[in-house]
Amino acid sequence: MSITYLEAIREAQAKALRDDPRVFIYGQDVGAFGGAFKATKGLAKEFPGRVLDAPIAEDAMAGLAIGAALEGMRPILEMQFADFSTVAFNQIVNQAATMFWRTNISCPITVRLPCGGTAGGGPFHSQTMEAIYAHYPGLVVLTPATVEDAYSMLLEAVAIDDPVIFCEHKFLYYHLKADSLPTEALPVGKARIARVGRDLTLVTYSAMVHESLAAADELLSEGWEVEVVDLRSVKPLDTDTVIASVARTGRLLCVGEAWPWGGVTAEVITRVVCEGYDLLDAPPQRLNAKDTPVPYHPNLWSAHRPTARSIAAAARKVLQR
Amino acid sequence: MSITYLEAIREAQAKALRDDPRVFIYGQDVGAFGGAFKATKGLAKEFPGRVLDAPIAEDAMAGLAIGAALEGMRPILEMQFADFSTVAFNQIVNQAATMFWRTNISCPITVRLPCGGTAGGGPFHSQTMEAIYAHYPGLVVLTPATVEDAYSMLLEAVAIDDPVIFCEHKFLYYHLKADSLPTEALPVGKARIARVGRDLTLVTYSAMVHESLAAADELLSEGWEVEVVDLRSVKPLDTDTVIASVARTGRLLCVGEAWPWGGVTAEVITRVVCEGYDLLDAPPQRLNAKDTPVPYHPNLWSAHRPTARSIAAAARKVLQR
Amino acid sequence: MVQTVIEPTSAGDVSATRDLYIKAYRFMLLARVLDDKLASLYRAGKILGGVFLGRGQEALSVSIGVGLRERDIFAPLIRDMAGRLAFNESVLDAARTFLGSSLGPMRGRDGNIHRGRPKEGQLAMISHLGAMISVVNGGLFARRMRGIKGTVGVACCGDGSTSTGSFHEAMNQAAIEKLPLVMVVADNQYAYSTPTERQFACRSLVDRAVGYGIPGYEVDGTNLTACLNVVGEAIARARAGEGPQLVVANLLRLCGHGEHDDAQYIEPKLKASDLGRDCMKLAEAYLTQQSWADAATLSKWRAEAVQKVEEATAAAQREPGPDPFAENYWAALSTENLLEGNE
Amino acid sequence: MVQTVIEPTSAGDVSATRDLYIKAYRFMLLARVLDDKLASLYRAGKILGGVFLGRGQEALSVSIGVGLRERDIFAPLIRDMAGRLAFNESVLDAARTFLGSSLGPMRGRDGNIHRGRPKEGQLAMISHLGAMISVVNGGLFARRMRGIKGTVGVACCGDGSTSTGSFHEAMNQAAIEKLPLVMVVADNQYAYSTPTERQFACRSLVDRAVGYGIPGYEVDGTNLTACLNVVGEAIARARAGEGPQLVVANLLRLCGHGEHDDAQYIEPKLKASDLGRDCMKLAEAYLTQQSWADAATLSKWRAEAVQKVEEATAAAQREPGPDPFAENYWAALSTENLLEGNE
Ligand SMILES: Cc1ncc(C[n+]2csc(CCOP(=O)(O)OP(=O)(O)O)c2C)c(N)n1
Ligand SMILES: Cc1ncc(C[n+]2csc(CCOP(=O)(O)OP(=O)(O)O)c2C)c(N)n1
Ligand SMILES: [Mg+2]
Ligand SMILES: [Mg+2]
Repeated sequence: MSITYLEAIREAQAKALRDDPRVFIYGQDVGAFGGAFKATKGLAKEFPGRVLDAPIAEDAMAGLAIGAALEGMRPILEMQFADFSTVAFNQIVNQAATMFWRTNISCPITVRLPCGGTAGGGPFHSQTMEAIYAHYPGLVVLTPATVEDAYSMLLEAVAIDDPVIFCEHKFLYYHLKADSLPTEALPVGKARIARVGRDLTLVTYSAMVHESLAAADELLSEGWEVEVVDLRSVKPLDTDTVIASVARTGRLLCVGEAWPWGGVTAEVITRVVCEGYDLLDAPPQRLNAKDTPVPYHPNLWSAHRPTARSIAAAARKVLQR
Repeated sequence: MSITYLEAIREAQAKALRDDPRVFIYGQDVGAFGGAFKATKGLAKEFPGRVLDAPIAEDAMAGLAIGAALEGMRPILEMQFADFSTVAFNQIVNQAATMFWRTNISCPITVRLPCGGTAGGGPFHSQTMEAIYAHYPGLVVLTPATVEDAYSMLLEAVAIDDPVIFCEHKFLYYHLKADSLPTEALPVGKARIARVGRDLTLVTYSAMVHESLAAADELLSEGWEVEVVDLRSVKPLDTDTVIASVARTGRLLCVGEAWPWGGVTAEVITRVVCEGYDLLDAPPQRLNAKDTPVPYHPNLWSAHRPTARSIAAAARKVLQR
Repeated sequence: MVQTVIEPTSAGDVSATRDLYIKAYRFMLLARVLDDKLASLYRAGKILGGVFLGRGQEALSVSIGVGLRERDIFAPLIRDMAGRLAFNESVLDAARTFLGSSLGPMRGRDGNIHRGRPKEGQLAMISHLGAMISVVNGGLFARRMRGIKGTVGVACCGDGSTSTGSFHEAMNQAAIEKLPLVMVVADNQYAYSTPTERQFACRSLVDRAVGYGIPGYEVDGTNLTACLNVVGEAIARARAGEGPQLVVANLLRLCGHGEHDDAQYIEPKLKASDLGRDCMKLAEAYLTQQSWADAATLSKWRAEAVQKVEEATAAAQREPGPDPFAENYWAALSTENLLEGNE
Repeated sequence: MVQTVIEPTSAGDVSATRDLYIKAYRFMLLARVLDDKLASLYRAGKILGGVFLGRGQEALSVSIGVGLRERDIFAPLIRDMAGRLAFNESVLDAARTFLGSSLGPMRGRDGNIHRGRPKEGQLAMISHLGAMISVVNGGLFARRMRGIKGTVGVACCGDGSTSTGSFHEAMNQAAIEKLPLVMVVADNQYAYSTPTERQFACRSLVDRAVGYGIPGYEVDGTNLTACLNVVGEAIARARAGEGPQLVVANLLRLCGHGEHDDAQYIEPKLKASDLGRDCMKLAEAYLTQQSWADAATLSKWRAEAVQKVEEATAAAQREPGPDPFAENYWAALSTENLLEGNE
């Protein structure tokens, strides 16, 4: 048996619907059609009345989920693409995220955001919005990089009493496969050492974990042992695991697919230098997408986002200091 | 004569309307009423047909400004509070910000955001959104801290060919006064050394400049000379001036009124450690608002945001390392 | 499908009608007295943040409050003191929130008009206009999924708020889902300083109903009987499963947008028109005319309202404000182990 | 104010009517041939990103293109190949964008349906549905401020897009400002897989017009004559200063949402109904019936369209894609001195 990242997301939703009567799914085309990416395939049939097509109204979609959560439900909201969540932005950051702090009533919604670049996706079907949501208090922001995490973290997202922004990466949907679904998992809030190494700590998340692992392979052939830390969740961010790794390697490179200004990479570097300054033997560095919209054409796209190659090049610079 | 920060904003708009027929102002209650804060007082009368009340429709307000900009106009959009720009978020970050890159046609809109905390403002009338907008490519994000900058930077904002997010701080509206309006000014993109010092570089912007200057006063009485850098614009961010200051002082504290995760403070620290690592004699630190919504009650509010006192305390920690 | 109800035909038991009218009037009165007190506290510098009053809108607002039942959902807006009190809010909740007591429902975190008790069906509005309507939809949607029947939800807004995308998305959503939502629009002729001709171009906002495929009703918002009837019937129809209902009331705000605003922009012509009548005075005249209350009774009721308000505001003023060091105010998540250390 | 036009009365000069019809038909044909070519290139793996076709919607779309004049503004959506071509787009622009040529108007930065030339009045849509309408308003608003008269703007969208808050805000804005906006809604019965009963609950989307206080017209979107008349008249009224106009066309998308979609969800009953008729076939029958074209002429026109499309797609395929090292692609601002160094 083999299961993809996308299937894991479907299976997690099926299990959540099966195990918890409070769960329902709401999103454009998620019903009989099974969603633009088929992440809810078959679920409307299996769980009648609990997987519902929404109108093209992301603000009201989020509002409805919030209102239902206040009544004790556990809605899963599918945005057709992460990019369209800008329309629901106000409800997410001002209504859902402030609810518990203002009223002492928790607001357990899970917002699934199909994120990230794919060849030909272009400026409005490629965005990664984790930094935007992580900036706001009151949200949990998850960025699973593996099939196992896609599954276990989505289940955990539904169980968490707070609003969760679940950033699933479209590039991994079909590419990434595992043999089976996990039965246990690291909890949300813990980073994972995806690869052990002693020369450099490479902190990353989501699809960039795989580019980074490939870069680490390349660097190994040059004699460098790179430790790759998969953050898994960017808020909360597991600073302890990152700093412990930097303590071992003395060097830090952060890689993110998002834009540089105020991104995950800036946040991680800031935490490390503020809290673990003396552990560093060389200046930390970051590598991000270029500071322009995400290009449509693959020639441009592959120069826009970090790749194994550009990550290896950035790592070499850190290593050679 | 004495002129407030708010009056400077009004005067800049009057001058822009007077000097450039392409300029118009659009926003809720900006017409005969002169705006919720009176930043457009008298302008509708002085410039008939060019200062227009908008319906409560921030998305369409921004869309209209963008469309007019494409036709060669120079719209100034007033959001009644920065917090409400979340409703216009999609038009700003996906339509205005991507326009030039996608079509090669510039989109010169100025979005005025009355930002920041005041006592009793609460969660939805106090937000500072500079980090959110700065994350997106294609936007210029200005954060004037002085009467002079409020005036000269707003005029420059209107003249800039790209979309500008003009973060004016409500706390400064009436408090801050100058003797006269400036006739010349630093250009956008250049930070200002607001106070010279040799022991610590304190990088900040907007209302926090004044808290930081007060903290510097306090620290001077203890014998520390703190250099205060007013960023003025957070995107572009004048890394050179900041690094040059750190080169002189060896120490860095960044202060921002926004939330910590991915804020201006994280971006500044990241740039300094990535580009000027060896200049630091001690770990840099940041001080931000607490990671919750902005509280309504002044008891909570003054514990939520950085103040001269908490800034001085944070500075002492950096100085004593 | 658009109906215009000017003067309702009041059928049924006269004494029930009278009792309801009196109950509604007394909540209007309590709201007016409380609003007036808040205004004077504001002028005395005792209140932080804005004070927004429902003066002139009590008849409409109270009709919602008396029409709702315990398990219903209510999303009041800034001018709904009367509706809040009539639904289930205590004077003390209001007083505490405006006066920054840490014992109020918002515990000093949020203020004034943003107060609410969502667990008791009273949503705590965010400022962004239009944003609460789909939240009401969500509550109703959840109840339907859970098999809870017979509850309704009322969302309020002003003329200006109907211009928001949120309003539209939520109205359409309610219509598609046939939710028991009653949308009550108080067309008070202005959104802050902006007159309706800069806000919409249709004859009346009730004309929006047909575009959502739902019934719409127009009512004279200065007339308590009309409001009780039209709002009451809309709630009854929603409760009976007839789907969303739109009620648009015509009236005038008899105060500034907030107490900081002298509202000089309001047209004298409007003030002098029928729209400018004070629903309180009309209700008092009606009470007297029907011999449901005489001047002495009205005075007694007022004195009782004043006493309640004085007691609550005095109590709230004696209560402590929040102490940021005594309590953990800095947790934005309910899941403690997911909190990050604060700066 | 809502009018339903099924079969227009065609007045005026018959030869002008014929010429317009033929012109429109030939652009429809060109669009259909180009769409078909793009579909086959997509299946051959030559196109990156999505291919969304206007099949079945050409009569409506082309009516916009032939109704507009050079200085007008047009915000096409994903199914508007016919309207684009008839307005001012070259086949080469379309081909280049779909085929990733760096010589296309988007220079490889954005793809396919997002192409546009704003300076020539053809806006380059962003994906977010509803977002272009207020941008058209802005263009019209600017022209009015600048004293430019007699231009109109047309914005297009589907049934699903009318549920967006952006649609509502922009429609209301246009109505308040009395802008010469013509909003053309193609109700093709589905938004992706979602049928209209999950999208709105009014009888027809034209019922929204009254709520904005603007005229609304319903038209049979499969009938070119009807479309030319109704869209043409709406444009004329807007141009004459009568303010915004809403046109809702009833039709069926005769293809998948995109070429990746087999559209199995479309009800066979709808396909078999009048809505499911192919506007191209109806137009051809009409041309023949009116003796405006015989079979040979129709073949010739098709051959000419095929040749244009083949030439353009062949040319675009020979052109280079963008070279990220040869040009500065990484400047998101036009103000060079405000650019920050890229990572
Ligand atoms: C999205 C949004 N934009 C702007 C505001 C600022 N604002 C607060 S109240 C108000 C006027 C509201 O007018 P209306 O809906 O008619 O209600 P009324 O005050 O007349 O009762 C405005 C513009 C807001 N709260 N939310
Ligand atoms: C705000 C937003 N939400 C979701 C989408 C994803 N999306 C693209 S096309 C589409 C369906 C559009 O339906 P309709 O408006 O009826 O146009 P049609 O495709 O039928 O021509 C959806 C949901 C989007 N582009 N924008
Ligand atoms: Mg109003
Ligand atoms: Mg459609």
